[in-house]
Amino acid sequence: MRTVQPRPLPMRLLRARPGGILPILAILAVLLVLVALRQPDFLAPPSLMSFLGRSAPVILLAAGQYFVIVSGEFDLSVGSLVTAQVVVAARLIDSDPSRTWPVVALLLVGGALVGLVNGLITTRLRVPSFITTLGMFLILVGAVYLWSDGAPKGGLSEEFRRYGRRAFEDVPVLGRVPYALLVLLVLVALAVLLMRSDFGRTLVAVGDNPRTAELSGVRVWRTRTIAFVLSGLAAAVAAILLGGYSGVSFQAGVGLEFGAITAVVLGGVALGGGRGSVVGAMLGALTLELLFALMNFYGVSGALRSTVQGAIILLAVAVSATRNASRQGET
Amino acid sequence: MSDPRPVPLLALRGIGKSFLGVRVLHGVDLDLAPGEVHAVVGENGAGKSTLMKIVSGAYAPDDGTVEFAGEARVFRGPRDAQRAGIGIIHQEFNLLPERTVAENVYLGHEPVRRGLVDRREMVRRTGQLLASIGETALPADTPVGRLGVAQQQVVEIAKALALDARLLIMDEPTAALADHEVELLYGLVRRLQERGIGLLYVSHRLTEVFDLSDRITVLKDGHRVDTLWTADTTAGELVRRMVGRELSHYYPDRAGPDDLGPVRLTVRDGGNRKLRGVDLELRAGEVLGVGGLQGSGRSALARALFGVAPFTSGAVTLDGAPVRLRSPRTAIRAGIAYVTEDRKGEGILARQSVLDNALLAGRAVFAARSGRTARTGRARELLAAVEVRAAGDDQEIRFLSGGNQQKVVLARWLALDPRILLFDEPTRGIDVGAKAAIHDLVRRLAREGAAVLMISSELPELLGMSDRIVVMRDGRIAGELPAGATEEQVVALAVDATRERVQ
Amino acid sequence: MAALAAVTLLALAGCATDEPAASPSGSASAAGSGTGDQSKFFVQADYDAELALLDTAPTGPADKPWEQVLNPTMVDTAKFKKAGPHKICFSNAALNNPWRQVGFKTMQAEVEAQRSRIKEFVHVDAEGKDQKQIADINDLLGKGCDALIVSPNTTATLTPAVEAACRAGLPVVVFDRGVDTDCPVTFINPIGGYGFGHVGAEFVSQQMKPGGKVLALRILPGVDVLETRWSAAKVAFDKAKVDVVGVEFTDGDPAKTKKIVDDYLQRYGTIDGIWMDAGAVAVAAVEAFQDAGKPVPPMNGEDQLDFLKIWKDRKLNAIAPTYPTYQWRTPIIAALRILDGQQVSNPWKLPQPTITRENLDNYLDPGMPPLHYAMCGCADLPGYPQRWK
Amino acid sequence: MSVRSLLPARRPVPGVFVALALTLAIGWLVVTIDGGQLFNQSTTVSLLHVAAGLGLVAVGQTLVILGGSLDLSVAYVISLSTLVAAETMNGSDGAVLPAIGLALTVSAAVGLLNGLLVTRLRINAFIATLGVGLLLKGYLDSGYDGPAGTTAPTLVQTLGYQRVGPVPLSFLLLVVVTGAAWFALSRTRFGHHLVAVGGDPTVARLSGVRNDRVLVTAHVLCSLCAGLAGIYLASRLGSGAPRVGTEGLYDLESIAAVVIGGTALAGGRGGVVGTVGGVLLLAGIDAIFNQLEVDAFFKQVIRGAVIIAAVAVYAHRAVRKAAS
Repeated sequence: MRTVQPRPLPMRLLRARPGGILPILAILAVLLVLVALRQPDFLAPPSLMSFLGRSAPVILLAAGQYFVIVSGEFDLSVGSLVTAQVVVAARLIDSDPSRTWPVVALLLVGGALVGLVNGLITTRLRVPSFITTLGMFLILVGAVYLWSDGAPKGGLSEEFRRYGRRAFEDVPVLGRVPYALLVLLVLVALAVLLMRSDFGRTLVAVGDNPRTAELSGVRVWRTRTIAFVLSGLAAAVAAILLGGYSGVSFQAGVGLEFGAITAVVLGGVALGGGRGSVVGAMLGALTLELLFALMNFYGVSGALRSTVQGAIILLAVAVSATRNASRQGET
Repeated sequence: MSDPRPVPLLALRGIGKSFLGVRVLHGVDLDLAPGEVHAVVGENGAGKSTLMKIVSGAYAPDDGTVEFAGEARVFRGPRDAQRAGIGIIHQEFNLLPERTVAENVYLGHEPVRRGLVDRREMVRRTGQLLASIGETALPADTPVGRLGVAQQQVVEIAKALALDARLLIMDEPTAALADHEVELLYGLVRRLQERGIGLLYVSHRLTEVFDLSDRITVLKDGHRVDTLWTADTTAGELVRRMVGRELSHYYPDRAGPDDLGPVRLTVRDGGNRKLRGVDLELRAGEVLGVGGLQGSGRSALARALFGVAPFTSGAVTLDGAPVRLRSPRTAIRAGIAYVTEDRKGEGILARQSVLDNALLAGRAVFAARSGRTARTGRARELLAAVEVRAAGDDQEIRFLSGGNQQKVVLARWLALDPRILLFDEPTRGIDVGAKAAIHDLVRRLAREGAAVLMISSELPELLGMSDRIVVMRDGRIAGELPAGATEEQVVALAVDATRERVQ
Repeated sequence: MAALAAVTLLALAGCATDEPAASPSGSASAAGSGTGDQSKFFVQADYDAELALLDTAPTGPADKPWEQVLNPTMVDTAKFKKAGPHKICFSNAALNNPWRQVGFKTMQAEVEAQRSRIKEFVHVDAEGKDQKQIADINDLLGKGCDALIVSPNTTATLTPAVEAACRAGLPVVVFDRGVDTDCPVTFINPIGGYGFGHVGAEFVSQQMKPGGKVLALRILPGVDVLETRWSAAKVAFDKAKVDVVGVEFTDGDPAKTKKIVDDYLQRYGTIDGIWMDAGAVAVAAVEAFQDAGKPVPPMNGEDQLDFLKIWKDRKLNAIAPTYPTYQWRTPIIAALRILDGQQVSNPWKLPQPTITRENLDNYLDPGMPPLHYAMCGCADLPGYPQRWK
Repeated sequence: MSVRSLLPARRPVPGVFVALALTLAIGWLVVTIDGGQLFNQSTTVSLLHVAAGLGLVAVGQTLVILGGSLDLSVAYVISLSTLVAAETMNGSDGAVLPAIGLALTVSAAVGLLNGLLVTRLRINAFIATLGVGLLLKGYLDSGYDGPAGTTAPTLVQTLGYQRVGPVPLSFLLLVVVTGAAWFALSRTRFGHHLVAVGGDPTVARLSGVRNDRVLVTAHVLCSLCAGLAGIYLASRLGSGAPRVGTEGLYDLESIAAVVIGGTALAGGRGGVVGTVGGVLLLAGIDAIFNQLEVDAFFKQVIRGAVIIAAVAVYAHRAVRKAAS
């Protein structure tokens, strides 16, 4: 026993505590080894860069979902939000490059707005976020199909698509650097800074114990609402990158919400809030993407993939849940 | 009422218990006869709750034996004790508000006929149980959530009786009750007694103790001081035995006349659901002690001042200017800090680091005021100043002892330089060393010009720390005492020793 | 521990699949070609019949393929003769993809064109749910319809409901997917999935370099129309001894498609042919090659305009077998003929044109939206082109 | 206080039935003005059929939600059950009973797995049942490429299509299952314990309830209900269908029906009768919009709004109640 003092940073990062990123790093490392065994050239810089670029939207969604989950809520609407955004963008841009930037701005505002509505309904009307965002999911999907008569119209401009699809070519050492990767890196840095900021710590505090937070002057409802807004914004950026990567389609966002939640949980974040890091969540997403690529390399039959995915999620979560429980038993 | 029988229902012999090396019970003996009401009194920290938890099987004693109905028993848990016939009625009820009285009473052992829950039988038996304790007006199929506190307590008692309890432990049963509800409880206790059920009755309210009990065991600092026949003793004598002590604890010097500053805070006729006509004045530099029983409105006062459950009537001024304290946030912005009584439930962020806990309020309310590095540095200084002991400031706070957790909470508030501090039981569940440190800190804050309001159930603490004491009862301020008042005076105000019972 | 489990699982899953690198010799044989077991949807007789139809000349007006019939076998409909105007009811499987949207708009336009003879057109959307469509059909039976058109969501599962409708005594017309019963007056569809799959697969295997690697991209498992397409393609590939290196499901998701193609390019270096069971993600597949800086191999798509456009712009070596949306006009025409007591053919096999490099320009209308289907046969209908935009 | 406690114990009619009555009344009015009929025989039959399928699943879902858990794997259990039943029967009437038994056994096994993951391994129910759902999805996707098996004709004729007046046999089955679930909740120890576990696990444990066992049982019953829904769908469709559960969105819709019916998502409050109200409300909206030929997508928007609004109303009531 001694009085408190800061301990050196490396030690803090490496301590294996519940919600830490060690387990997800271990899983990621194993997957990388498996990739290296099977497909060594995948780890060459250019293809690795492409992989990271194409994974950017999913990683961003996981980060957005993290904000909501760590504050103790759920966001099931992000997948439908991505679809809606991509379809809306195509119809508004209608292949006219000059409309690109206004539409991008509009998407960001729209994403934030959907998050705001989710957040306000959840915090002010006290509807459980599972239900709020499930309702929002149905509304968004219905509305976007309704608005576009069941088939996406218009088209995305090359300007718009560039960010999800193109790269700086002929970069020394790395080969190519996708724009999406740069966007991702900037946003990852922002997310990490945000989580280290006052707001970020307050967000985790709200997820840990909203009563304590409230009695310490935190406006819990406002903090959680902002988390939803961040999730909406992340979905908007993901939609821009995803639309850019693959073009307009109703399938753009299908199932992404479950993917994001899975990634977040895989990254060591506790459902119910208060524990886990945004880096872990994003690594969780990266791990899932790598898993899918790995299954392509190993030729796992398309139909069996969900089984592999399900089994890995259950195992990873079960292991961390029991570890957590045994630690709690110590106190 | 009755002599102790040759075979007592419960016999405790030499019960001892330690927590973390601190001895909280020393060789306590206690006998309880069937049909006897045996009161256990003592100050907070005297060991009453620990003793009751040992009897009800929640704790195992380190030394000594528990004999129940003539047999030595070792209970493996509350369920074990329940099956043996020992029921406990907690201060916080273990009831499901959405379920009916009968469903609650028989939860876990519903009467079945041919494999099915016999609702009619359940309601009938509940009715019988309720009738047997004189509660004929309480329908067994009402959801518990619709009942008043007193009736919920009746349900708790019925729940214990449904398990054929022969011994009932009542821990501060009147804490949450209004006056007329206490009357109902009296009748209830007498009828339980008539049925030959033994009662261990833990209470601070001496009136009740004298009204109900056959014998009284006084505990102090984990020792049994004495066991007295109620009929042979007086309130005065009892209070002397409870509090009679050598001054074992040093308290910091009180404020001198020069230390007192201007009036910081006034409340005129403040009221809400739990408070009525509260008038209060708090000066800079003073420690105002607030005494009273649990449920008397002490905590409600602090929570009203902090905007958690704001005053709905009356007026509050701060430094002479009227203010509306409508949320914790506005209160904090006005320079008020609140150290809550329920540290685990609303004081700490269990899974966050010591540092994050210390920075919580500053980050939330004054994020823009100072730089992050400066704030973190300040928090570290404060954590060191209050002498928090932890493996590091990144350790999760749940791994710290209660005293250290409380120090972190203090550091959180000190970082805001509050002008008014509200302490609700700041030393509850904290070891002696940490206690003294917190006392020193409180006084130092006052000396530096803060106005301090401190709630405490612990009379020596209240008397030792306060420059002035208000005592609350039934949501009102029952009276004010100057520094140097006696424990008897406080207790007399708190229990309303002079009141006439309503019949 | 979780990671360990992941390894085990992957190893297990990996072992369970064909491993072309480990058994290069086996890849040439039909069994080891990577196309897997033949689908249980494959029916040799149907396959033969459809392939024969591909070369059959249709009867009927040449400029109206939706009124043409291949090998007509007329049935008598006198008992359904009724004075108009009529109430026609339509139980639709779903409206949840562009193909069905274009088709349904075409059908609505046809109804409008026949307004004088149709007093009411009732449309119920089953939202892709078998259970709801069964209820919908039952519901429509209580509405005094003069004829019932059904586009079944699933062949097998809708059969009982269609049988019940037949028993109610009104003429039933089924189109697109069939049902396992003869009771409808007629079943309208183009040649079908075998034809579609065969045309694409034959083109790809002829155009690519011998012994090359083909990646088959499918939308979903278990959709009968798509299953027959694949089963025919499989026959063609096995016959041509093509190395099908992968059969992957894309869920119709372009992002997933690009990732799959990307990973296959990584794994095999080159892919020499792409076959797909539907055109929805054709453009995404093309883009994946472009983004990887590889030439786009011979491939097939469908008659969606975005694909036709990229085909022309990038001068792809491609083909587009179609499953024409003009078939949505035919049920209205058939129902009216039946109610007139005219003979109709059962089955009513519509021609199924293929878009090739030669006739590409005839179908590529830059004014229409990218997900429009060129083979809608809708240019003469009221509201063209605005209705389809 | 005492006055209120003297009020007769009455569980309020869940608000959903008021909403249902209003919806049907307004719907009837609008449809009639539109020149259609809402309550003719065939529409009623269709409505009740839709309600029967969703209802069976939702009643099971109610049980787990009451216990404070959740089941996202029901959609796959339904599909699995249709396949097991139809393939075992393979068109033969003699195999009906073994087939039903086998389908239910398989479903119960999935429920057991869910329950054990949630209680023993302490995996959050959301993730646990999502994971189990993925396992089943993989099996269904790789094992089946379309409808398989043939349901025995007798079962098709009875459970699938038989009706008594306007009421299909399947709806009667739902009534029976709902009755059984209601009975289990109110008249068995399991039911009492389940509501207690959902309401406050600590109180339940201190009162001697074996929380884990109760929750596992609830999960098994939930899967059994989903299995039963599968058998009904198999007899309705005439064969096993590997995607009927997911196409029908039975996972999310069943949860929606449960919360619209007034059961708290956090558990401990609600009941199966309200759930059936929720199912009927959803089916009623469906039927009305069908009559009006309203776009399916618009319907989905309305559905989303109804779900949020319903829960907001319940939440508002709870807050008011707590404040009074």
